[in-house]
Amino acid sequence: MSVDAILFWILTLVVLVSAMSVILMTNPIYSALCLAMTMVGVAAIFVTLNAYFLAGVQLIVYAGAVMVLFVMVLMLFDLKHELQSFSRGKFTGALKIGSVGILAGLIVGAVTIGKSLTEVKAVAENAVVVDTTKILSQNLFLKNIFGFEALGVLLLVIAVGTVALSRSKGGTHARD
Amino acid sequence: MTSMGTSSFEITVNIIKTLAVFLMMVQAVPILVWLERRGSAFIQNRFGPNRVGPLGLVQLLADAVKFLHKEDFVPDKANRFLFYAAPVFALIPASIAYMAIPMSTPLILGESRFLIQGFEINVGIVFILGISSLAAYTILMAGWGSGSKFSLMGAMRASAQIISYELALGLSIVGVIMTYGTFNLTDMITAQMGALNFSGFGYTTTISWLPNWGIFYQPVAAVIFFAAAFAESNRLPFDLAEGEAELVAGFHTEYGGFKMLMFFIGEYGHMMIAAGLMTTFFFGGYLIPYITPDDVYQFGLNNFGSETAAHIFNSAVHFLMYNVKFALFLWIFIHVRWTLPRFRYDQLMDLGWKTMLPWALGNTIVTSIVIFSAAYFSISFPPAVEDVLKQIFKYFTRT
Amino acid sequence: MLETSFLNNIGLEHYLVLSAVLFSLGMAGVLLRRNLIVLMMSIELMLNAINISFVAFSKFNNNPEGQVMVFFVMTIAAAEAAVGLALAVSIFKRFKEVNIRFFEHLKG
Amino acid sequence: MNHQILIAILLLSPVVGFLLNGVRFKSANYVLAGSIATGAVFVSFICSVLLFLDLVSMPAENRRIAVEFFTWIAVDNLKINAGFVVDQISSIMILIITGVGTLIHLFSIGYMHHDKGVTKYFAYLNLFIFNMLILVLGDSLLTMFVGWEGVGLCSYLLIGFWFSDSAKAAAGMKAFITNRIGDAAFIIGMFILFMTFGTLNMHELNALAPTTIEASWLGAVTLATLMLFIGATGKSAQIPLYVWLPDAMAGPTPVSALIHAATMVTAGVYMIIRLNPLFIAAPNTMFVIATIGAATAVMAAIIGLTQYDIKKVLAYSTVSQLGYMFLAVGVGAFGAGMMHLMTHAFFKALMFLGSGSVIHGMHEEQDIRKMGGLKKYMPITHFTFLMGWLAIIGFPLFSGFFSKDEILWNAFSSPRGGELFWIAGVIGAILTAFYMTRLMALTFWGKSRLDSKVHPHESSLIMTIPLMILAILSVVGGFVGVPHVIGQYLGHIPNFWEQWLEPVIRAIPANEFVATHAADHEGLEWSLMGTSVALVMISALTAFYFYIIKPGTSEKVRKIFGPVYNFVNHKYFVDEFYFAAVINPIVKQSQNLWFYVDVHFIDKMTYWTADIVKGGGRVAKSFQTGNMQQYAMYIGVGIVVVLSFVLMR
Repeated sequence: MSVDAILFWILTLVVLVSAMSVILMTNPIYSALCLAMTMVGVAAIFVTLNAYFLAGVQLIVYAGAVMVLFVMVLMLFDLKHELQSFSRGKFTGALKIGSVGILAGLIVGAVTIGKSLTEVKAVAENAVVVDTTKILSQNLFLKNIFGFEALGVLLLVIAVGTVALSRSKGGTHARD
Repeated sequence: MTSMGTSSFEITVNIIKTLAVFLMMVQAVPILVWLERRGSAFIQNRFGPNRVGPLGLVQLLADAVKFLHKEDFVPDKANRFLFYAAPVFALIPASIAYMAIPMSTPLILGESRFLIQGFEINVGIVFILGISSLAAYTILMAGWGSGSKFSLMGAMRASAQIISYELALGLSIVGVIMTYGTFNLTDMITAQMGALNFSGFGYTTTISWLPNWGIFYQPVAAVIFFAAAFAESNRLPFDLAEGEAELVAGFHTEYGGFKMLMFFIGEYGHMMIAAGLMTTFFFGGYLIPYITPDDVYQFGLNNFGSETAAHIFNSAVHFLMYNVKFALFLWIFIHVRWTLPRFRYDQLMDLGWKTMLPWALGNTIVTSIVIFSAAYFSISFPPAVEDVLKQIFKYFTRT
Repeated sequence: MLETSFLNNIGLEHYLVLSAVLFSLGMAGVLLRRNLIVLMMSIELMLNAINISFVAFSKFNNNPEGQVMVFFVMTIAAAEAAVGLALAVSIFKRFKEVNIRFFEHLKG
Repeated sequence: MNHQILIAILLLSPVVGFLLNGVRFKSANYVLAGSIATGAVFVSFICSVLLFLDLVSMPAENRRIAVEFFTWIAVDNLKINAGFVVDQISSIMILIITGVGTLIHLFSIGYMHHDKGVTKYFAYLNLFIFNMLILVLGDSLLTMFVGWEGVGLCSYLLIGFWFSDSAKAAAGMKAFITNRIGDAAFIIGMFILFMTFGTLNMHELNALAPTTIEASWLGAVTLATLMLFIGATGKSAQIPLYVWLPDAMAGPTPVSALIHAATMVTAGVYMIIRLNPLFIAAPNTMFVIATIGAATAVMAAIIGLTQYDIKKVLAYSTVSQLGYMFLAVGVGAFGAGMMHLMTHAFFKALMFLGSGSVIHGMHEEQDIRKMGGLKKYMPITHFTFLMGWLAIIGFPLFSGFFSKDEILWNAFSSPRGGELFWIAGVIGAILTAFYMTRLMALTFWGKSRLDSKVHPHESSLIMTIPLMILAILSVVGGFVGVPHVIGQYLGHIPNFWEQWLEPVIRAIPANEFVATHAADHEGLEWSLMGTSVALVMISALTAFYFYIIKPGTSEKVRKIFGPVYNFVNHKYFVDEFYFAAVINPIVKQSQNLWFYVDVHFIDKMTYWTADIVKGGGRVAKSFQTGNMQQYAMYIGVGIVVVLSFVLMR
């Protein structure tokens, strides 16, 4: 087995196990920490796909900021093990698990059986792309500039909205 | 995974090198602790540890033995898993991130080329930022896992502080990245070679008595970066997380013995990353002012005769230079700790969000505008004015 | 004889299958878990799964658009997490609970 | 300055005034409100003058400033621009509107200062000015119609300004509804024109208007112009839709002066003059217009003889004078009609403002039987009113004389005119002279019949200055259009008016012209003028005799003509007739429609629909459990089903 293959399988194992733990852990803090682990794993997978910049961003944004927020909020709530951490209802439960399973099976089946992917492979073998960061930035700022700007506006709106949502009386800057 | 080398020799050396860098980092900690204690004593007009060994240097060894012998204590309400996991995790981000910082010119031995750094990553800055942002988890794990109010408070404060200052930190670096036009740390250092020369608007001016360091291009970014680095590593004046007057000792209140020491190592590790990045971004990295690596190599070749020896000499000299700069910044860290008082929490947040973030943003905008206009517009002065300018700036030329 | 070539030749399918499984895990979390914050984490999981397939396609199709999409998805996910957590905090302040069964009186 | 900017300022200045006053409509600061409003209109006036001067400096054949701001409507081949035109006709109109408007605004500051809603009042007035400007400047019929409706709205708002009095509110509604009838016809007229010519732009319409006359009553142009004329009868208070104007006197007196004498009511005349090539092509319409105008002139004047309310007299006088204008345009004397429009604006605004001054001084007393001898209390008001009186009865060399004489001469001599029109005009003039003299006599002259409690006083300077300016205009205003026959003896004053309007007024086709009166043109004109002036003088003297020299005479005359007097005093029972013949049956049928169609059919159908939707909703409601995860499950199951369908295919 090549180094790449070993790396892929290790990362897959890490990602899947930690993702499984996310939904199986009854303590939400462990869930969150496992999710952070998943994020780091996904970042590593990005590295194996030559997307270095995205891997860094994944680390900074997801693992470094979003998940820290999750963990902070959970710790602030100080939630212990939950008694009813899974939804009840035998029929709906079966339906839910069934639909998820079938969905996964369908996608996996479609991917492995699908023929059109062979053409894609041919493209990948011809292409030698080392530094995707520059291409990514050119694509982002030249071709998708409108989307980029729209996202900026979205973030601004979100920032204002979040502050408005979580603003409460008191705090370090209360005047009255 | 070609970065690990192509032949078994290279792979072996690279693995050893990685380990060496890690151990170097860990071993620097006791020295820093000694420095901190002696330095604080010097500042406060005391003696500090001076009994064990020369200048008290062996005090560290004694301390280490003492730490190992301490009782392995877990509070009753603590979450045992997290309580134990936190100090171990504290080491990881700092050490991994530090490995991305180049410390000398690549060492060339025959066919092989070894980087004097843990590993080279093309997007070095992003990588370091990403990895060091993981440090917030260890703090949160420690704080929550201790099952103590003070610990939790300290952890909340610390992680909020880290997240807040990460913004200013990241934004201040954007200006640097734009100036050098690369994410790669080695490329950045190479770009700082030679004498300071500004070029743009169709002119070039060279100031031969100054090195071409980033601090002259991005002074605002340097100040913001350095200040935010203090906050990132939870050092005074930003060590709100462990404000003794309020929180006993913050997130590591319940820790003692070797586990405590590991947090220490983590903190010093962050300091080292900050010092290393300061050196790399703004002070020419391992480069020696006025001298290029080629000069050093030629000097080595002339004096030692053998190419290999010249290469080793070259790398060693630059490694030394790097360490001089690096130590200087570490000393500034320590000096600041013992001279400045602690901020209040709201002052801290105000400084982060209302002062440093806007300045960093402004710096980014101004930098981008200047870079763009310098590259795309050219100004032409009348000949008379040009002469006067040439008198003022000796190496003012039209390109 | 056991066919082992799929272990060695990592191709697009591998990443896609990984993505699919990760997505299904996230979906199972959304469907089954009752903690509001865990629900949001599961959604993040699903988004990450999608990101993997985007990047994989981007690499194997040699087309940077996929990475741009990931960039957008990340931004939106971060924004969504921020708002969701702010909501969760205000809900927690009001009900002292983040279990989803407390919100069943949202029905019409 | 750029014409576009100038016109924008001209139009928007009153809007700014309206907004400024409108947002602070509860304020009772009359000085500030009045200053804003008057200033706004004055700015417009300055713009008008600048535009007029620009127009004068242009060569005569293309004096036309057309600007387009944006495309308002573009549907298929209907393209309406927000375009405005300043030409010979509209420049005169904007000068009148903004000039007289400024004076009336100024007057209002004094007149309304004790009113609580003074800011609202000024806001409405500014809005009116804006709409009136849109009406006269609009380059298409639709733009004009916007202003047409806008002034209708403002008229409604201002008539019912003191809406807490139900009679006044009802007067406002009457004006509005009566106008609606005319507006409906106006819209139909627009439809016909658009169908026929494919455009509503007035410049293009005038260019497309057939040069040959249309003899049929059912021709497109005839029908369209008839419809437009019905619209004009609504706005300009002609038979049969004149009934609203006397009631409109319920509004504040400056409003009557501005809207119901000087500007809005002349919109119909303006519209006809604007579209004169179209009307010329339809001689049947012209005949109807002239007939209706003449009938209105006489009939309204007769009613005016019997009224005792000072404003009602002036209102019927206005209706009568408007009849004159329609008579003028009906016989093809568009220039004369336009001139009478202008002089009438001067002297009728003057008289309304004068009456406002009287009412103000008499503490809201409007009945002339309780006045008399006011001359010594209100010298300035009396003097200015006197000027207005001389102008309206057509005393030689006063402004009304020139315009009225021009109309009468044209009524007699024009190819579309005739002796009967002339006779009707002269009768109207005689009656006008009589009732105006009566008004003067009962109000200002003779013995005082005042209540002992009433202490009349002269109005403040802010009210009398507009009176004086308007008096001067009433005296000299006629000299812009001195007829050739008189002008040649007055040092050859050229007829500026005709020269000015000549390029935009189409001549009546020559083949129609019958050279009957051409032979002794000058002598005939002199003799007709002399006849009418003499008759007017006699009439005025008779009135003087009736009401001053022998005050009892009028009573005797009234006794003799008892039933007739009663008939006239009740305005020929037109209002009652309208109620019995039109309004009440419509109300009754509407009630039936409401009960049988609306309640028993439409409402029930909607209830059934609502019940069905409700039942469906109740079923669908059961899916909405409030459990978010169940919704997510629906999505998941849906995806699975769709995906398996796609993949298994």
